[in-house]
Amino acid sequence: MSADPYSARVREYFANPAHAGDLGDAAAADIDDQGVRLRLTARHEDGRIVALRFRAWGCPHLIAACEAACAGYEGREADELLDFRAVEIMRNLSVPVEKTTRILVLEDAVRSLGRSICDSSVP
Amino acid sequence: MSADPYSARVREYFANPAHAGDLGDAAAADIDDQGVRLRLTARHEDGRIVALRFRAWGCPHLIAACEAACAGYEGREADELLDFRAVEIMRNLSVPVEKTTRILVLEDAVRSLGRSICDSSVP
Amino acid sequence: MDAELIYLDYAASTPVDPRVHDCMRESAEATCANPSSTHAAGRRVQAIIANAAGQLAGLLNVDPATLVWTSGATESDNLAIAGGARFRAHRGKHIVSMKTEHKAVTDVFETLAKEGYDLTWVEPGSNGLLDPAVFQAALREDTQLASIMYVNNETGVIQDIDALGTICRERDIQFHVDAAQAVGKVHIDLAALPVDLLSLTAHKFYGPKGIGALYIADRPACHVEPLLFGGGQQRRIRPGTLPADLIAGLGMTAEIAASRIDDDLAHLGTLREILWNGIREVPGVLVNGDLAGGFPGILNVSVEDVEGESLLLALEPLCVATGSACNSRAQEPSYVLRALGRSDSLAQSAIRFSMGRPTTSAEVEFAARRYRDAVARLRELAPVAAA
Amino acid sequence: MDAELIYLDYAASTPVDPRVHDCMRESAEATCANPSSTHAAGRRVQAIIANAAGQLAGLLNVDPATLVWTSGATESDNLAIAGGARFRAHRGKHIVSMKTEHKAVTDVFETLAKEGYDLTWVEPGSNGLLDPAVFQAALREDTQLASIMYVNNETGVIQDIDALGTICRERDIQFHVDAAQAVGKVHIDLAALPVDLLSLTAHKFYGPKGIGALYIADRPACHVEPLLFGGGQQRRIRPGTLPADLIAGLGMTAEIAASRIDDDLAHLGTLREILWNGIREVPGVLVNGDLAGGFPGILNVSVEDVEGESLLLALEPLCVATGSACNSRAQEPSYVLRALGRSDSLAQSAIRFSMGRPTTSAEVEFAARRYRDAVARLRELAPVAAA
Ligand SMILES: Cc1ncc(COP(=O)(O)O)c(C=O)c1O
Ligand SMILES: Cc1ncc(COP(=O)(O)O)c(C=O)c1O
Repeated sequence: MSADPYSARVREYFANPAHAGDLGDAAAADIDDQGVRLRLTARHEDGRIVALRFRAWGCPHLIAACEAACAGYEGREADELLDFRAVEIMRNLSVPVEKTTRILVLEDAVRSLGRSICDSSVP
Repeated sequence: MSADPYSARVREYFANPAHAGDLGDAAAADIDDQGVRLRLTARHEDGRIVALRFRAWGCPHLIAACEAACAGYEGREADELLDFRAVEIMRNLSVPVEKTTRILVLEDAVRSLGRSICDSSVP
Repeated sequence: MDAELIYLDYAASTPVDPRVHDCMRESAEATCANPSSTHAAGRRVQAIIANAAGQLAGLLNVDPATLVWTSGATESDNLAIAGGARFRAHRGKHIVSMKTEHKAVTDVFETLAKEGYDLTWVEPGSNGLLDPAVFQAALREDTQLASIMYVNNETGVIQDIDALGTICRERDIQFHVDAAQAVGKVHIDLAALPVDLLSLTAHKFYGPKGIGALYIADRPACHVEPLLFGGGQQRRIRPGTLPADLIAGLGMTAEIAASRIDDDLAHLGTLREILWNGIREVPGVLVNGDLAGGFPGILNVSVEDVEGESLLLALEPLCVATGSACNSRAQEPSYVLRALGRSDSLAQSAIRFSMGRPTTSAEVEFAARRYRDAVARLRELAPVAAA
Repeated sequence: MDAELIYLDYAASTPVDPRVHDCMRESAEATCANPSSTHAAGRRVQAIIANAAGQLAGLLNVDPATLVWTSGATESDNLAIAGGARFRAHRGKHIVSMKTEHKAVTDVFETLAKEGYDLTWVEPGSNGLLDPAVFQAALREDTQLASIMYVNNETGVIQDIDALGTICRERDIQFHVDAAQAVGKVHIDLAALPVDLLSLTAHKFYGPKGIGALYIADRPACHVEPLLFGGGQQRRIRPGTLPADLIAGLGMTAEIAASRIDDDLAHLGTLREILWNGIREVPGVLVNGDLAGGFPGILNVSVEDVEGESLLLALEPLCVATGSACNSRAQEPSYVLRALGRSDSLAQSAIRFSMGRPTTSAEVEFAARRYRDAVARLRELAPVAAA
């Protein structure tokens, strides 16, 4: 009852979303679902993600999760995006269970972005 | 609600019942009624009350009323006892109405004492 | 008091006036007796309670004997509505209230529905004001009780209690008014108003939490059945040891309020103007309620295309409310704002700023700036397509 | 505190411990927020309440989540009994209590009788103690709730809650205990006792008036329907803004009590012995209750052939009770003492001396002397025939 609904990480990511932004004509995933609107854009080279940005309309947990996801995948292989799991990020950020559906929207967006990069990389 | 149930006079008479006592073989009235027990005794000369004493088992208002009655009738004509009115003493002492029956027991006793003196005075 | 935070949630609760604290402590130190005791210490505490009843009665211009002490407005509302309706069950089973009432009213109505009462919810206009003609049209032969709040806790809108009460009185309908947000803040003269039952609570006007009162007009038709049973305190309407120190505190709270309603209103009016002027230019911002017809301590605004929960967090260190405090746990949009015709999305972006005696113009200026910045930042964060 | 008077009515109410006062004021000064608010100030007050719940839970050895805050033991008793019986209406309509319970229990039972519940009043022995075999014999297939108090408020007699509760548990009967006079005064370990519902109130053990709690055991069969409706506070069991400062006060009250129950009991035992030794020689004096099996803070005595109201006045400046404080307005003899078989006349002469932490041996010595003198004086005033 007396707990802060936002963990320290959520507060930190919400206050300083370093990966907020839009990379324009790079690979993108747009989702509007469950009262959440999301756009992820990525720049990639040889299957590796060079830059990852988000725009989001949603609650603080969603925004923080976007930031965490973007920060986490920069520099990694694009196909790793396909393994993104909402539960993991929820655990890391202490997102309450009643927000699961919203974070699943992010999961959809991340995986869809991963697929679009991998598909476009097919020679 | 916040009023003291006992007026200053009731408190004074209850604390100092100068006329408490028993004159023994003088004129007397004894009553046991309504949860009240009373004994009034009087000494009288030529129809005048020389001394009047009470004993009482009852609430503070009754005891104070007894004291007031005894003090009030000493020195007066015995037949005035017949006019004793409970309402008057209740007003003087600010006795709450729910105690009326008890004070009426005193009225009975005073009048009965008056009658017994007057009857005995008949030549 | 709430160091480092900027408290702008005075409609949720207010700080206890230091004089009220002192008064409660003095009462406690004068005697600890139970007011039901007949001994001298008991009479001492009875005098303290009688004095407090006089102070509260003075604020409302009523006879002290019309006041029943309760634990707060929730209990007062329950006692008035459930107790009042049950007392007059012979008169009819139709009861009327408004969609924008507090849960302490609407939930009691819903409970009465399960007991066979027939409910009508009248609808306010989009500014939150109830048109007396709309109210009147909802009444029936068998209407026996109506409950309409004085100052709305979310929007600050003030209903025309005089007109509504007059309609009720003509039809022998018990009229209950939830005045939790009004007592001590706006002038209420119950000698002149046709009100039968009125709920109030100390903590909304600089008194302690946990004490309130129900005014029950001294009219034969006007009475309530008790909800609690026990030692026959308060003429069997509400049992339990009277919390004398809290009652003394409520009395003092009322006395202080009586002396400064006009000053408070002027102060709040100035603050609201500063605040509104500071945010009115934000694109897509809208007032919920009615600035002209509302209590000046409350400014409730929605804004297009900003998510409410993120807005609230971005506003820190401001302590403000979304919807009412009592519903702030539920993440649904306020049912009160929905009843005013706001879309879900606008309703969930609503922020209730509520100001109080300690609020300064620097605080509301800061709040306005913070609001502008937060809206701008969140909009920047949102996908462009959404704009 | 009650200057010039000698307060011996601690069973009616107790003075607030200064540390409790300080704690309430500190809580109020830390934040005035509404605990239902989600903002930072709201969370601050939620932490205060959580801390207090921990303190009270520590005293009773329970999980803090089992505690529901109420306005006092009267409300707790109502919620437990009416709410508990209604919740289990399907289980049966037979409910059992004792003739010597507080009005906050007996009056709720009478109310339930009007709703079609079937009541049985079990009778204690002449010492006030309920024989578990008598209790057991009163139970039926359809008995669903029983309510037996812990420490009797008039006589101090302590019931065998363990034995009675065990009998209830074997039969799937909800067992409610009114512990208003017991909590913080005698050791209660709810982890070990078969109790389902337990009422308590702060003002009986050096806390503020107007705050209490109901313990609801965490068992599926154990639940209550609410009596009040409103914003969903306290899991919908009891709505209304939580009075955080009072709750903080109750928490501190519990913590202080936990640390000194044994010392308090020893102190009260000494005082009661002095008092009883000072009056036991008065001709015709009798103990109501049971010295050996009673809480030592209470000594209730009757005396033959002395009128009670006059005795009470003659005892001034002692502040003592006839019967219970809650009934002291009614001039009838205590129904509790009548239930123990006392004649009207003996019951109405009853004086309850109740002692507390601040009571000194000089005070009880004075009280004993005053009692002897008052009885002698009133006997002298009475007609000789009466003796
Ligand atoms: C309009 C209104 N009614 C009732 C209540 C409930 O009052 P309390 O917290 O005293 O139970 C509130 C505040 O919470 C309110 O704003
Ligand atoms: C045994 C008992 N139960 C219930 C109560 C009622 O408690 P409260 O005054 O907190 O409503 C009291 C005291 O008045 C009591 O002694």
